[in-house]
Amino acid sequence: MNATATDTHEQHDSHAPGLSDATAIKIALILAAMTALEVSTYYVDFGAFFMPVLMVLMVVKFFTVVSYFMHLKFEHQMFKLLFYTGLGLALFVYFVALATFKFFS
Amino acid sequence: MTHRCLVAKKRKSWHPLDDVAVLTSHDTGHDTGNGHSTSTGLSNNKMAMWLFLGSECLLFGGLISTYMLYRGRITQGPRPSQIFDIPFTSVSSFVLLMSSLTMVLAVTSAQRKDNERTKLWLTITALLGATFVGGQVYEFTAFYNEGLGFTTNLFSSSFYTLTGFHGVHVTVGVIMLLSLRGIISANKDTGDRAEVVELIGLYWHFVDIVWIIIFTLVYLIPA
Amino acid sequence: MRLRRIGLGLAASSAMFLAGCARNAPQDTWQPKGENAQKINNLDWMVFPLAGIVGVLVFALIAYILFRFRDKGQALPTQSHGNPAVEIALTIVPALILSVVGVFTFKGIFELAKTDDTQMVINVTGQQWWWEYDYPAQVVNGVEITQPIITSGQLVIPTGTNVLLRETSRDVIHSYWIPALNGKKDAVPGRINLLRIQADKPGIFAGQCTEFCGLSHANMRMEAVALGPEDFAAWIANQQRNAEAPAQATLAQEGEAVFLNQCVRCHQVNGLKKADGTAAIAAPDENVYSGAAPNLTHLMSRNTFAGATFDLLTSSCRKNVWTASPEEFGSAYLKGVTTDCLNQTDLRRWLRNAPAMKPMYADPIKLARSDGKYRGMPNLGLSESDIDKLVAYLSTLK
Amino acid sequence: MAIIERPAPTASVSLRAPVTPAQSMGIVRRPVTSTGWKSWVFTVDHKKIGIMYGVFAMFFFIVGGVEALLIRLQLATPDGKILSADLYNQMFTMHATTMIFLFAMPMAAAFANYFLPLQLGARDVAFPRLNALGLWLLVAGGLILNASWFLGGAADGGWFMYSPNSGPVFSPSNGVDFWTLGVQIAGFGSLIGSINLIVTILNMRAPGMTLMKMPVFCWMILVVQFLLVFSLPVITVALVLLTFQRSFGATFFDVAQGADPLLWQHLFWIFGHPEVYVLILPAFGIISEVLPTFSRKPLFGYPFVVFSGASIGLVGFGVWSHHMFATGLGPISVAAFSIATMAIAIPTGVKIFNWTLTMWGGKIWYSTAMKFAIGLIVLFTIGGLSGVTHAVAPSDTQQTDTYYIVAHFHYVLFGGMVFGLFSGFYYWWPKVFGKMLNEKLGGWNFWLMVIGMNMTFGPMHILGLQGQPRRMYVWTEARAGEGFFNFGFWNRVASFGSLILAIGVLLFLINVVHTTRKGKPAPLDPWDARTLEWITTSPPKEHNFDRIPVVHHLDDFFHRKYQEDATTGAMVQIATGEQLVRDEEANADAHIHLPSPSYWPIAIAIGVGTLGMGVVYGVPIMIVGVLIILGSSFGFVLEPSVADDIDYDPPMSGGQETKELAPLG
Ligand code: HEA
Ligand code: HEA
Ligand code: HEC
Ligand code: CUA
Ligand SMILES: [Cu+2]
Repeated sequence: MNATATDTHEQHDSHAPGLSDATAIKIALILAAMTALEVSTYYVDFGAFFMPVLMVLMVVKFFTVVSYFMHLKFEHQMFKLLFYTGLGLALFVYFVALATFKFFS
Repeated sequence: MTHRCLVAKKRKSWHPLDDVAVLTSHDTGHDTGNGHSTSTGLSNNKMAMWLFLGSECLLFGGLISTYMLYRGRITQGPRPSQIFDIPFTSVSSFVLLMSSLTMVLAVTSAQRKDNERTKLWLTITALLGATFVGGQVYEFTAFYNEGLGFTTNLFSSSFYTLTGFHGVHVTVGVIMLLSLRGIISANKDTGDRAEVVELIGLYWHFVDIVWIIIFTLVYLIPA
Repeated sequence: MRLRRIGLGLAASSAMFLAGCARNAPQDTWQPKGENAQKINNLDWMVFPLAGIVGVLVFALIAYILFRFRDKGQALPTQSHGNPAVEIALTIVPALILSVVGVFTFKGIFELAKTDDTQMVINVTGQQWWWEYDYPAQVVNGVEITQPIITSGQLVIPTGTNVLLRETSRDVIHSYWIPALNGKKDAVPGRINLLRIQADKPGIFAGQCTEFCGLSHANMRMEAVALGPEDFAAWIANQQRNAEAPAQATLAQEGEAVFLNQCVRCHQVNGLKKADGTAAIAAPDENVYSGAAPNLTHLMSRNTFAGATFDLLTSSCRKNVWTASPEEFGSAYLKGVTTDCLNQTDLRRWLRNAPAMKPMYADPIKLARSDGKYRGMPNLGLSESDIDKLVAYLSTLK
Repeated sequence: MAIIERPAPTASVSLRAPVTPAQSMGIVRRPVTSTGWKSWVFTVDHKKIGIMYGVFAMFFFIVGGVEALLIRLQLATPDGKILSADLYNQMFTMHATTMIFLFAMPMAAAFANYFLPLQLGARDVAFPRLNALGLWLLVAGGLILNASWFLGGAADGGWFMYSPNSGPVFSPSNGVDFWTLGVQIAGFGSLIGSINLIVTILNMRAPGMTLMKMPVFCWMILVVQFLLVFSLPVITVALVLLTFQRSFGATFFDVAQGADPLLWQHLFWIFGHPEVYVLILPAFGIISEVLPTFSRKPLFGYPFVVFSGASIGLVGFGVWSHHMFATGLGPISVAAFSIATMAIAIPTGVKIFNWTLTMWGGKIWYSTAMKFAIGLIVLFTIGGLSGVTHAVAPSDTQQTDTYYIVAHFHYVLFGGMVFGLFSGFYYWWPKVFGKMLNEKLGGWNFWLMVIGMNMTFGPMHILGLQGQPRRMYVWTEARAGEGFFNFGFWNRVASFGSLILAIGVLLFLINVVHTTRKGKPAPLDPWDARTLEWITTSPPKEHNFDRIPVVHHLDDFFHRKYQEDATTGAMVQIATGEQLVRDEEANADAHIHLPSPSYWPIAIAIGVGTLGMGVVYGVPIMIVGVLIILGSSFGFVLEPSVADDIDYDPPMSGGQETKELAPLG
């Protein structure tokens, strides 16, 4: 077989710096704290901050899990592209669709 | 180099998801490459999983949007604020969140080729997931007894469909985790298993992030 | 040779197109008869020619290339890979054309959505497979509607007036469309959609339900009738009357009895009294899934029935109305259906077996999923003598 | 088939291939035969799967075509009596469903499956067994869809199945249930297939083939698969809601409960509009291969064609509400979607112009494939331009749901997509079957289709603008207009045209039969082609390439045959296709592993089909379905991709008695 075969020297999967167990636990604690804060809105009246706080927490939790637990932050561009295209399209089409139902007004 | 190599090669008896057909002729090509001989250098399986998850975003997006559109349309039956048990659901949410942590620990153990630890964490993850599903079953029963059937109104139909779809995803995840654990026990050699654990982990975390959204949009923000 | 063939084809097809469009089809979209339809047509007159020109240019270029660069045994061409300047030009030119179209489209959309200078409101409700019109009490051009008018099939409006239709549906989605007056607007259950129409001159304009709505979608038509001010006032006055009881000891009076027995379950006739002297109130919601059946009080004032699908007028009488000049149209229409003009054949067929004439799910066995309620009018198994009587009675409903 | 162990390079090779299965997995043996029906049903070979997709699609093209002919027969006269209202409604619903889900998408899948690995220089797709699973799910879906004809009537709600008309009250037969399940299951198949093909394209390219050296066909398939991956879940949601309403009493489209029927429309068209590009882009890809080949020039503006394809895909996700201009969205939404829709004409125009300019300065060979490709450019442009007139929202309120729309989409679908696919048939037939389709019959085929298509769908523009709505089982003299050129005339022309069209299609089938019976073997490179699929035998060997090609250029095959003369700058032939293929054979790779056939894909599909039927016929059947799925999924996952030695009888490792396969070289 000729020399250009890609597999002569094995390049390793982009197992970029894996998450150490300690970091994982730290992140989990942060997530737990955020969840506690979320739940506290049920007991404490946050007034006008209620919605923004919940939304921000939700988004931060979401991306924390995606970036660290799912490791996407350290993955190849391609994987980010695949996933975030889906996520972006979902946000776009459903926001627009809900907007036509006057959902946001 | 012909038959000999077949005989000589110790075949692994378990090649999950291993369908890769691009085996060129090199000796190294025997390793049904998890990404070692692809054009991008990335694993086929992992790429497929990320694509699938991208696709799932649109699935859950649609269900969530349906719920958001219909959440206030309650013609009969109890209102969500009357039946939701936020402390209870908070605990289940917490359980699911922590199962993500144990899943991460399973993946790191697998990457260290530590079979025993991997099995342990997989089992714990599955148990946490099963607890979550159990909680959901309990919750559904309670709601049903309070008069909120699947067909009661638009809110109930879309609520049960959204959370039910999520529940089915968790259940499938639990089945996969337990099967994976069984397979690891049955088959001593570690091989490329780390990637399979990682793939199931990705799926599992995805189910978790969907719940992060559902928990906020469905439970914490009152209809 | 190929060039000629394509040129010929183009010429032939545009000739055919023009010839085809010249005919006088009642639902022609290129013959606007009111302000709104005119606005749409103005846009058509911009975008169709533009599209045509683009098409002709592209095809001419292709034809030229096909002829010029056919294989004549020339050497293999140089393997050129393109030309960015050309590419960019060919991106920008269509973009420019489309921005022009876009600007006018934008303007058109908002103009056609205007409702603030509305002069009259009519509620339009679709159901399988006919339209109901409900004129709420209001003053229109100085004429007062005191008692709401409920009619079906033919929509009557005054000329030169901005009429706002408030559309909805009682079952599935339908779409209201009178091409001469405006484009379509869907009648969506649970929503009220607004459509503005205005007719310049008196006349009758055909239309059709254009959202697929089940079995008899093809038989769900409608007509809009525009009347001058006096004629419209006359029409209003007539519609606000109750039906008069037929004269004693006539066939019509016997028909009234049959009607009370059979038809009033579904059909309202305002002013109709039961034998005991109380008002007969129809209960269509108990019998029909959509919950409505046409109000027949002034059946003979309209000249079609059953979703404007069948004529109440014989064909010669019908022609008189449809071909009347704008000046004569009002009086021709207001004559209604006189006895000698009544299309007995179709009306009798309808009474004999309505679902045979117009497919409807009127078979109770198939209606398990609609709580046994009919969709459309059922076959009532009337005897011929009952039908005679009913026709006599219906003819009195002017 | 499993493992091809070939002795090191010798000119004439005879392959040793195991034939009789023994046992495997403790339960069942791998179906390792390479002949007979089992070699098809359990195959994981992308080429066989591609051919099966093609046969399936062609069958349903005829089914859908006969449905169309019945429609035209009914509409040939006023108050047609051939079909009842009920049957007519089923007919157009199933015509569209069949044409789109059972013909167009599978036929594109056929081309994609067969040619992607070949054009990429790969031995198979990334996940061969998932590939088979996709096919069998499609078959299950197709069977369920069409079973409805015999089980109480087919779906009758139109192909976009608007609620609430598709709900249990207004469509009480089981037709719609079969429809939702059939489309759903076929959709799963497509989703799996699309993930597989994306990974294949991104990961399985031959060494040296960067994305920008990839054939445009592969690019367009890539875009299409992305469209599928991201749009299928949306219709899944819609179908789930409808199924839950019809089968389990959910309230999603129950207006009395406050439901909004427009929810369905949004979900459907968020899928539905990308879907129309799913239908057209493979055809665009095909002619982007055919036009350069027969113009003897590279594609003009390759990067522009590629990026315009990608941007069509992206913008395609933002225009869905142009199908809803009359639903009362409100002027702001209407305006936004109107403008966005117009924007799509720009990248599409880029494609049209680049194809046209590809021919400029060329040396055009009017083969049948080329004729169909040119036909596509012209006919699609007509359809695209009428699309732009729909994009003008106020004008569309006059056009929507009339025959003018029917004209638009048949020009893009038939004139565009079908012509593209036919171009592909003629172009690649010799590759797949080793025989040339008859060019003379091809010419007739082409011209009859051109004439028939224009006669059928051309008059529909006029009919629509004169106000004939679509989906009417009868039209009437009363609304037909006066004079000679009224509805009656144009409807007759259209119906007559559809017969010509049918004869045109029939000629293709005759051509196929004729070729199969009498056709002579095709030369290896009959068209002097440009891409890698031609650097192997016709039909290709099971392992596609004796040696994995290494790519240096776009149109690598062409550049291996021709070189620019340093002094004159003219292209000079330095090798023929035959020589190149022989050269590859001589330098064949030493040993090649291909995944072995498997029972599990079809077993899973049977389980899914059973589950689907269970939704209509009751929970016990559903449970059986779930059990089959679970069991066969375990089988699927636990099975090694390459059969165990003991699957072969006598065992491979023993080696001595394996039967000889006919030489593939
Ligand atoms: C292959 C499938 C396909 C394709 C490619 C398209 C392409 C387009 N379609 Fe079409 N469409 C359908 C299939 C398709 N459509 C179907 C099936 C329906 C009906 C569904 C149903 O109701 O059942 C439909 C319906 C449909 C509607 C809804 C009509 C209605 O129901 O009221 C609209 C409205 O905007 C529309 C627009 C367009 C546009 C703008 C394009 C554009 O992409 C076209 C772009 C192409 C060109 C414009 C030509 C080439 C360009 C140039 C030569 C450049 C220069 C041009 C200009 C400057 C204008 N289409
Ligand atoms: C890929 C898509 C596709 C294709 C290829 C076609 C092909 C054809 N279509 Fe279709 N059509 C649609 C997609 C398609 N259509 C869609 C989406 C709708 C909308 C449905 C809805 O409203 O819900 C529609 C609706 C539609 C209507 C409107 C129905 C209505 O609104 O009431 C009509 C009417 O003429 C029609 C006609 C035809 C014809 C004559 C063909 C011809 O091109 C078919 C040609 C093929 C053949 C003829 C097969 C060849 C046959 C043989 C080789 C066997 C020989 C047999 C005999 C001679 C009997 N189609
Ligand atoms: C179960 C309900 C029901 C009964 C009973 C019934 N009808 Fe009807 N009728 C309908 C419905 C629904 C329609 C509208 C059908 C359509 O056009 O699709 C209709 C339409 C009509 C029309 C056409 C009205 C118009 O303006 O278009 C006439 C006339 C008519 N019915 C007469 C009768 C007579 C006379 C009887 C009694 C002998 C009768 N109907 C009994 C339900 C009923
Ligand atoms: Cu009502 Cu169509
Ligand atoms: Cu579209």
